[in-house]
Parts: sequence; structure tokens; C-alpha cells
Amino acid sequence: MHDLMIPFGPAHPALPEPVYLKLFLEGEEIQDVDFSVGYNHKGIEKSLEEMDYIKSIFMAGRVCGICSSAHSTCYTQTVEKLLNIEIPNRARLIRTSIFELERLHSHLLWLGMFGHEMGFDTLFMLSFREREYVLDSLELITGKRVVHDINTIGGVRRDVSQETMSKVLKNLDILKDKVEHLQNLVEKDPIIKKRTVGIGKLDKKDVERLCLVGPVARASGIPYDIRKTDRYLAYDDLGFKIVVENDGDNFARTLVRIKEMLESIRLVKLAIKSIKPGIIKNKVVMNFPVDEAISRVEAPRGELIYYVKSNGSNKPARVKIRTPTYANILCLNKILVGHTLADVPVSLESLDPCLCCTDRLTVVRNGKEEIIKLEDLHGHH
Amino acid sequence: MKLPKELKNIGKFYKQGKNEAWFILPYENFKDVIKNIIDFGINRISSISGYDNGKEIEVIYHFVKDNFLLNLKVLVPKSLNKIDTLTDLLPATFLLEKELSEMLGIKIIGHPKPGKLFLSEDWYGKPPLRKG
Amino acid sequence: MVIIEVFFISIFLSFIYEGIIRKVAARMQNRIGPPIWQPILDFIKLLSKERFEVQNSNFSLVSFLSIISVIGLITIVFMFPFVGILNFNWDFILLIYLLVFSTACFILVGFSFPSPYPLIGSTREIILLLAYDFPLMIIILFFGINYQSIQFIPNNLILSFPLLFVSFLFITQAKVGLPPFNISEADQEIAASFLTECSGFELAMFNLAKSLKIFVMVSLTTIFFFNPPNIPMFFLTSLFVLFIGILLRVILARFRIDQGFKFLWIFLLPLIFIDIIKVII
Amino acid sequence: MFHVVIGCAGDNLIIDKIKKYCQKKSPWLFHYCAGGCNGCDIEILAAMSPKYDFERFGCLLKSSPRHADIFLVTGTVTKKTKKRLLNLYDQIPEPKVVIAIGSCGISTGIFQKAYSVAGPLDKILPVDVYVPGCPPKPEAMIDGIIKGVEILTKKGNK
Repeated sequence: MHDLMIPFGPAHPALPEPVYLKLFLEGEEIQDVDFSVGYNHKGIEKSLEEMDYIKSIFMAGRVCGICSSAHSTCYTQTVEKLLNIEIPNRARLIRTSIFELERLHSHLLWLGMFGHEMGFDTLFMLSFREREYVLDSLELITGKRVVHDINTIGGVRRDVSQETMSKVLKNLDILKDKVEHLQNLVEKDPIIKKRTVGIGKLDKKDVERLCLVGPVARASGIPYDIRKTDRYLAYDDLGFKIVVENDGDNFARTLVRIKEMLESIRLVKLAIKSIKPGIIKNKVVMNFPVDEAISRVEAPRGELIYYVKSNGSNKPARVKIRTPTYANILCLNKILVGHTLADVPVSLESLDPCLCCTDRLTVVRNGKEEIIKLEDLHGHH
Repeated sequence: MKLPKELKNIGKFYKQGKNEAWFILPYENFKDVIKNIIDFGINRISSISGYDNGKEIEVIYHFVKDNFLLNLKVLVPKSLNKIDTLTDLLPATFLLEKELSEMLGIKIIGHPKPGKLFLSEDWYGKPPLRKG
Repeated sequence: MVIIEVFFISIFLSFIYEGIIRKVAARMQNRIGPPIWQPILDFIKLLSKERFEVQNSNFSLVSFLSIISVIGLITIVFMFPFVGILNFNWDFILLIYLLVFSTACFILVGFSFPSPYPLIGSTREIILLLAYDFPLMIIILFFGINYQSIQFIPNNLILSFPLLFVSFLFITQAKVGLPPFNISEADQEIAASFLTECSGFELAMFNLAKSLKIFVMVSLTTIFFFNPPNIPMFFLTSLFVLFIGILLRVILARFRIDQGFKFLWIFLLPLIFIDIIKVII
Repeated sequence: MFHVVIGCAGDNLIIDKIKKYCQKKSPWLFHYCAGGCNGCDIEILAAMSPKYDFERFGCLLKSSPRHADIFLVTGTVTKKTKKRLLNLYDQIPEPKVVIAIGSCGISTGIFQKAYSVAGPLDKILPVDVYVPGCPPKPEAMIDGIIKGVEILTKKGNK
């Protein structure tokens, strides 16, 4: 019934991270998909239980290198909820600006990879060139380009000087023009449109049924954004607009992310401008009650949830992480089957899969009848 | 959003926070309760957490409606060590239940594809998050 | 000894052309890029690498194909007007044959490995061959009927056949496998396509064949549409043609196979027929 | 094969020098994420980008291990990737160099006690160059690659 089985990964040029897809083809058309991740599974949830609360923030930041501060923010936020403490306003604004800068870097990275999957190297190069402005700003504020360990319980670890802020604002001004240029490029390019419009369609019903999150949900017309609903950090004060597209195809997901970038630039600018002098960290008494807490943030890829249970000691008893890609990966079958092999990298990338997040666990999932096959995962070709 | 009146008696209420409510559901008929909740309109499941507290395994279903989090805890006795699946009500729990089953060693009754799936193929021994 | 000179000069030039493509594309993407002679370094390095004999594959066939694909392409160089080693009426037929021949070598390589990526690469190349060779053959046969031999092509045909020139540029792009027609060599979809399992000597030879293909196709475009009177003019013109190729490579994303096919037939064929019918009437 | 094609005996100095130079100037890379957090992987991509551009040293990120000279491995090696990693390593033709990128690959870093980690990279593969950092900056990676190239030429001319 299937002409050919194609292994897609774990080592595959379209994927910077290991994932294993079995694509069952008939000609070029995909009949069925079999999916397995877990090559990145290290056992972080267990390790988190063996570290004290301060140390485990750094571990949480290393669940994923791309959305590192989303993870550590969410984790600290949950622990702060557990301790029932507030953080100073200055720290809140610094966290917000780091958070949004990270979203910018993640989305620019995504746009580059998206171009790369379509064989459009120039888009990759351009978007990585512009991304350096974001990384430079992050380096100015936190001291690191990618994994920024700036959060701590009760505030942030590093202050921002006036000079840094003006430099970051200057970078953002340049970046805004560049992102608008990229938006123009993507919206007008005929081949990008040909490759993305109408491919990998997800309608509203699918999104609701599979509980998809983040830009994937927003591209299908569902205004689901934790920044709006939960009003954590400083989003409520800054005034925030949800970006929604209605088509639900790869092109809509592209547009959502590009428009979100522009929104993020606005937010960071506003956040930095409204930083007022003050302390960056409240004094915290590490006296943990026997309790549990849950909190959410909107990571670049969607809703990220941390559940922390404490048993009174200085180590968490249980940390459960639900990452956005983990929720979104369910629709893989929906968006791949029926399209051609050439659409696989593009559609896969349009979900912005972050398998490092997902691979705290392993998943094997198949489509129609949910058949799961595990044999010869290791055979090369 | 506040806790709707209709949902006040679904189980043993034990904690309330800002925009969230925590319940303990009876182990026997938790699925009926969840069915009611879904019919009521809270149909987005965000996560399933599990914790081994020594005597029993706490399974917590985190439902979301807008900004309201409804957390329903089910205590699974270790002697039984099994729980009904929700995949027929919510397809999105497919992976979450799989994770629960693998990490804590609970059997999921009625799961479309149970079985050893995560970790490396040569993983033996007790589930990683199981204590004792 | 002219043959040996032409042999080495064409190999050298094809490396330089490839180097120019990489360098100019890099500059267009705001990078510094490798030196122009980079492909030569790559070639010599690959020769010094270990060769893998892949299990269950017809490996001697692969080695053989890698050599004859290079030879087949160099034979085309022998037919160029100012080289003039092969020089006879109706050499256009041989030209068509040799152009398909090198592609056929690549296709066979894909089929000689027991691996799905080369297999898909080859099937895609076959479909693409059908797509671009039909317009290509029409153009070449049209020139053949008009001028009998490559030697007799007049200067500056671009003025009388501008549409043929445009179509020939796209066909060149498809023939040499540069974006937007690098469908059969799509890294992101099917790894390194037919060359996935090649290493060392075979890889070096196939890379050489690819570079030679670029050189041959660019030179053919120059000869057909400009036919410059002397060799310096020839190089200047072919660099211009090469530049257009690089521009297309840099500014366009990759087509899907069906879109590529449609583009080559539905968009290019009418263009070609407009120019041809102009002459017939 | 090299000497057969160039048509020279083994100990011709000029030919050897040319060979060494070419090996030095055209390192082709193959990248595999053996279970990292993605931080290093995106920094490798950043090293390709216009600001750092490792193609000016002749580096290319190749999609098949059979084309590669240098094997870039990021991340702690998880139990699940271990076999796969060895398989990929075997497919890279000699001479080859393995570069461990990031603290995870060097010492398993923060994931030392995690249950699904198979150990640091050098317990599994012979590692030639270590690039520390979490994640290392692209400059450091390029420096590591250049150091790897030196080792590559030594290995290729034994």
C-alpha cells in the first residue's frame, strides 16, 4: 500500500535537532506519518527534584536553549507563587524585556530556518543578520547571547544601566526597519506564497480538539495568548495586542510570527522606556510551605506550563513541565498527510518544533488509527 | 473568571488561588465529572501532572478556560495502580497520558496505544519518577 | 595535444565558475564567502579522502559513471566554435545526446544505492529531465534546423530571439540544478540526494561533473545567443550570463516538483513557440 | 586514491604540501545534536550567518556524513542517541576529526546526574577538540574548527 518508507531524521539537514519521522510515500505524496522523538531526553524533571530551588532555575533555563528565559521565568514565577511573594517593578520590566527580546530572537531564527527549508538561503542569511541585533541587545543586558540566566527567585540577578538601555533602544530602532523589510519580502515573494499558501491547513475545530497553542492556534483564528489572559509580568501595563490570522496554513503561521515580531519590538521599547529606578530583587525567606502551584507563560512557541509541588524542604518534590511543542506536535499528521515530500520540512518548520523542550519525554505517534511502531528506530536507512 | 456555581460540587474543594481552583475528585467516577466539565464548556486540557507521594499517586488534570485554571486531582491507590483514559473525550490527552504512564508506571485503561515508548529501548527498572 | 589542453582548461574554468557562483552569492548575501578557487581545494581534498564501498551497491558502476559523466561533458566543450575539435554538420543531435547523457549518469548513481534518499533524488531528476529537456530540445533543434552546425551560429541572436534567451536561462538553471530548480538536490528534503552515499573520489568526480555542467550550459547560452567573435569577449559575455544565473539563485526560493514542471512547460513553452513561429511566418 | 590520480609516488614533497594545504582549507562539517538543549545548535547556525560566516574558511555544513571531515557534536549524549552517534561516526571517511561543542558534550555539564545520559562524549567517541561554553560563542566554534583542521592535516598525513 505504501510505495516507499522514508526515514526523516534523527540526523537530517532540515533539523538542527534529532527527531525521527517515518514518512510513508506514494510517489511524492505522503500517505502516513510515524513520529518519534526522545533523542534529546535527558530526564530533566527528575534532575530538577534533586536540586534546590535556586540551582534548579539554571536547570530550567537549560530545558531549551532557544526559549531559555521563558522556561526560567515560568519556573521562578511558579516558585514565587508558591512562596506568595511579589517581585519589584523594575525586575518585572527587565524580565518582560528579556522575554520579548527572546521571542524576537526565536522568531527571527524561525524565519531563517523557514527560508532555509524552502531552499531560500538568502532569507536565512538576512534574517540571521538581523537576529544579531537582538542577540547583541541580549548580550548587553544579560551578558550572554543565548542562554540568559537572569531570573532568580524574587527578582533578577543583573541590573540594567541607562547606557545599556539606550544602546538596546537604538538596536531596536534599526531592527524595526529590518523586520518590516523582511515582512515586505515574505508577503510579496511569489515562490514563498506558492510553497506555503493552502499547505498544512488547520481549521478552528482541529485546533480546539487537539488543544493546540501559540502561533499555530493564533494562525487558525483562535486568539489564545497567555500574555493577554493571564496578565503576568508587565504585559497588562504595556497594553498588548493579539495577532490573529484566519487561514491556518503555513503562510498564515508565517505572518503571525512576523507580525508578532513587530509587536514584540514595540513591547520591548515600551518596557525599557518605562523602567524606573529601584531595587531589582526583593529579599526572600526561603520558607517553603507544603503546597503546590501552577503557572503559565506565553513562550515563543505557545503556552508553557510549570507545575511545582513542594514538600517543605529546600528542593521541589515534583516539577512538571508542559512545553508548547509537546501540545502542537499532535497536529503533525493533520498537516503532513496528503501533501508532498517537499512540503514536509516547510510544514514541520511552520510548527516551530522545539524538540529539546519536548524531549523531556518521548513520544511516538501516528495518525489515523494511532498505530505506533518502534522497530528499527536505529537502522540507518 | 470565577469558579462557576455549577462546578462547586464536583469534588472535594481544597484550595483556591487567583483565577484557579483545586479539587480532589473521587477515584471511582472522576471520568463522569470530567465529562460534565467538558460539556459545561471547559474543554481545553493543558497538562496532566503526576506525583508519587508514597501511599498513592496523585494525578492532576489541569483544565483551562480563558484565564481560569481548574485543577482536578485524582488519588490513585498504589494497590490498584491504574486509571481510566480520557483520550475518548479529549484526544489531546494522548501524549500526556502516555507520559504519565511511562514516568510513574500507572496503567492507563483504554488508552489506544499503551506500551513502553519513551526512554531508550534498553531502559529497565522502575519508572523514573516513581519513589520507593 | 589540443585535446588535453582543452580538457584541463575546461576543468579549471568550471571550478572557477563554481567558485564565482559561491563567492558572488555570498557577497549578495552580505557575507565574505570562500575564495574563488575554493572548489579546486575541495576537489583535491576529496581525492585524499577515504572511499567507502557501500554494501549492497554496485560500486564499480558508480566509479565508472563518475568518470564518464565528466568525459561526456568535456566532449561538449570540444564542439564549441573556437575549440572546433568536433566539427561536423548536425552536431546538434550529438549535443542533445551528450546533455542528456551526463544527467543520465547522475540518475543511474541514485538507483545504484540501496537507500531511499538517492532513489527519490533520481526519480525527481527524471521528472525534471522530462520537464526541462523538452523545451531545451525544441530550442536546440530549432537552431539545428536553422544553422546546421554550432560553428555556423551567427552573432547576437539575442536581438532576434529574446524570448528564447529568457527561457534558455531558466532551462540552464534547471539543468545545472541551481535554485529555483534544485529540486532533485534539495538538501532539506532528501539529504544530499543521489550523492548521499558517495565519498572520496566518486564525490570529487561528481562535484566536478556538476561544475562542468554549469560551465557547459553557461557557455552554450553564450554561444547560442551572443556568439562573441573572440575568446576574451566570450568570457565577458559568459560571466554576464553566469551573473544572471547567480541572481536567480540568490533571489528565488525552491519550487516544488509539480510547480517546477508547470513553470517549465506552461510558462516557458509558449514563450519558445512565440519566437519560433515568428521565424516560420 | 589521491596519488593514483595525481600520478605521483608517496613521498613527493610538493604534492604532499598541496594536499596538506587543501585539507586545511576545505573542512566540511557534519553536525549532530546528541541531546543538547539547542543552544549550541543555533549558535552553529549563527556561525554560518553573515556576521561570522565560516564559509570564508571553506567550511560547508554538509547533509551527509559521508561528505564530512569534521564531526560537530553538541549536547550530552543521551542513551537513545548513543548508537546512532556511533553509526554516524563510522560513516565519516578518514581522516576525520570530532569536535565536542558545549559544556554538555565535554563533561555532561548540568545534566550530570540525569538518568538518561550516557556520559560525556569522549567516553563514546575519540574527541579531538573541545569547545567549552554554555553555549560557546560562534567565534569560539570557528576557532575550534580551525584547531580541528590542524589535527585533520596531521591525521591525513601519517
